[in-house]
Amino acid sequence: MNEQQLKNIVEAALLAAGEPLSIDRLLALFEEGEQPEKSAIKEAISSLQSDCEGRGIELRELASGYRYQARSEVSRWVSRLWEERAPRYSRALLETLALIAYRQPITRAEIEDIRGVAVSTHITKTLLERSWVRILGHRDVPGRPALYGTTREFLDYFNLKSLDELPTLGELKDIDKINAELDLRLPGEGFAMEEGESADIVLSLGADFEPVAYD
Amino acid sequence: MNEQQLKNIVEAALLAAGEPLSIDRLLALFEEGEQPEKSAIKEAISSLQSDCEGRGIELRELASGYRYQARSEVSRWVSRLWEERAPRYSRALLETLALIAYRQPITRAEIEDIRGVAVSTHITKTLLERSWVRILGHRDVPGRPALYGTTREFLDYFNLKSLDELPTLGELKDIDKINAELDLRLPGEGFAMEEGESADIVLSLGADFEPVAYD
Amino acid sequence: MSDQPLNNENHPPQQEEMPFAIVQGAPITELPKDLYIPPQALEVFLEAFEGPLDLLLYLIKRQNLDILNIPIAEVTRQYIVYVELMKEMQLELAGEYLVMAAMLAEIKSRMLLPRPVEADADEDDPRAELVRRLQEYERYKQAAEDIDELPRMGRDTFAFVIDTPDKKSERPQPHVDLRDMLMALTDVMRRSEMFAHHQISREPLSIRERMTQVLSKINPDTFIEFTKLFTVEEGRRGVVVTFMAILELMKQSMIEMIQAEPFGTIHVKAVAASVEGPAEA
Repeated sequence: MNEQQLKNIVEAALLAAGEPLSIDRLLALFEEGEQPEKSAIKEAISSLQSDCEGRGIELRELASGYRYQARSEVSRWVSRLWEERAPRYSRALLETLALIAYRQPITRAEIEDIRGVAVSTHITKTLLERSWVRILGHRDVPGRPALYGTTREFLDYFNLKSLDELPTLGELKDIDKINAELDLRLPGEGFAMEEGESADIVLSLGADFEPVAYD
Repeated sequence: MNEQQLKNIVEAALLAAGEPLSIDRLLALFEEGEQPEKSAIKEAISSLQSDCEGRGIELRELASGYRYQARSEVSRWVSRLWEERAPRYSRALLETLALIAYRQPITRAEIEDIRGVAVSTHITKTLLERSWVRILGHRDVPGRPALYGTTREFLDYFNLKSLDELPTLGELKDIDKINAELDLRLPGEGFAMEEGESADIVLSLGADFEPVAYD
Repeated sequence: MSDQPLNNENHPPQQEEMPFAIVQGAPITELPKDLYIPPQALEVFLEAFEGPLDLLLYLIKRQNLDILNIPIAEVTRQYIVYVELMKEMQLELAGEYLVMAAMLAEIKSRMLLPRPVEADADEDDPRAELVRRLQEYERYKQAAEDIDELPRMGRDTFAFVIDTPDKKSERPQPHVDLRDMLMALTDVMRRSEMFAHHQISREPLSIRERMTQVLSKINPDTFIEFTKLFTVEEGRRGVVVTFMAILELMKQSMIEMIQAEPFGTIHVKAVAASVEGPAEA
């Protein structure tokens, strides 16, 4: 199989799949014996990516693989294909989602603590049904509350490759002053964030963050 | 709107639509005032069509409009995206295959004799179609029944150089004994493999602990 | 939301009373009839708050107050006005709003207590916990807005699905593990009683394999020379195995042998399928 042929197959498969495809899934399209090298597939992908320059489409790497999609520059026109407008999500849902994304694994009680209000079951149900959030396990405390975390689908939906790419979390102002007393009162809570720290450090500090294993 | 921009919008819309788009539907993507000429859309389409030359996709005109499709040249690979999982063979088939492998040349009547039940034509047909079994000849007795034996493909599939490499029935008997002992000691439990245990014994023992799902 | 109508006074705090509102010093206990936001709109407005922290943040931001130095008395008073309003509108008031009101009142009273001059002002600020919670909430409120801005499927970006017209739905062949086959064999042998009587070793298996090989060399239509069945290069053992295989095949009536004259060439052919025999697949 020559390079052009491989590139043609990869392009057609990515366009036909309807979901992001990982390199492994692309490899599985080939029978044993004709299987190309991983590096050849990667080369085909980057060649396809540069073919997209100046066009209304792009080939992006997301959490669960590569996906062709329309660029936001043309979305104004493309979205007219459908009568229905894209759904809007409530602030309550987005705030809950943000807390799960940045502080996973997190329990409902912890979300409620930070938001200052109860989280309706409707919201967690919606997030679970959309497969943006899943239950990672249960905390070993009375009641064994569920620990929530985000999924690959969440990242795919919001065009992200990993949690690192989430917008940086805002800073806590004048933290030294406040922390001095918080440390006394709330051991284990609150943390200092230096300016310029990247989002994943914040995640790790903020949530006893263990890398989330996706299935 | 320049030509390139129009072409970009048309390409992205055709890829995103999931169904054929007519020229009129493509026109409807544009607001009044910015609407291009029909001829401009047609030009964009034929330019996109020639871009597909030598690639794995094509932009075809169908009854209800234009649609991108994977070319039949790549469908062999693309189809693998939706490949079903392989079914499993029945216990009856595996027993028949094992008897043919160990007791070849063997007639159907002899297989039935050992198994104690009739062998369906479906089973022999499947084995013959898979090219694992073939008819070696016929026995010179009333009815002149076919004699079955295994093929080179059978050996290749199981990575055997010759039938000699199949574990002997004697070994199997030993295994049976060992199994019985293990059953007493470790009902339903796994066991640690000793270094240096012969591979086929381990295989057979392993099989008892890994329940095989038969149809 | 900056020019909302309830910010209708700028008077010094009056801590003892909790009137619905104060207009030019006069406490108001009923909703003004000429309130220029219709009650339904006000309801929507109040429902837009995501809880007490959100409401407090709104009050602070609206007046460009420093979150680290909240004029607690003022903010508390305004907060209570809103809570009263919500009650008035008979909104289902979440308990959290009342808890916050109590907390604000507590902070306010602690602020009023005289503090020792030499004490570090920061260390004992009763507002610290509130400030922490407000900031913490604000970060995630902002994060939620940022997430909302991310390019999203179906809104800012669209996935593609092209047609695959020549979809070949080839059903893959089942996989068989050698183990599975051995398992099947042990099972079937256990079932038949043959297991007890047969002790088959490698040797007979070689003969069986050779029987298969011999059969594959011959066919029912033409005779083949007996000697062609042997491969001398295999040596003595190979020749013996082939010979035993041929004898076994004869014994089992699988082949026919013909010798036209004594010491003449022996010819072998396979037994033909009978015409009326059962049709084997």
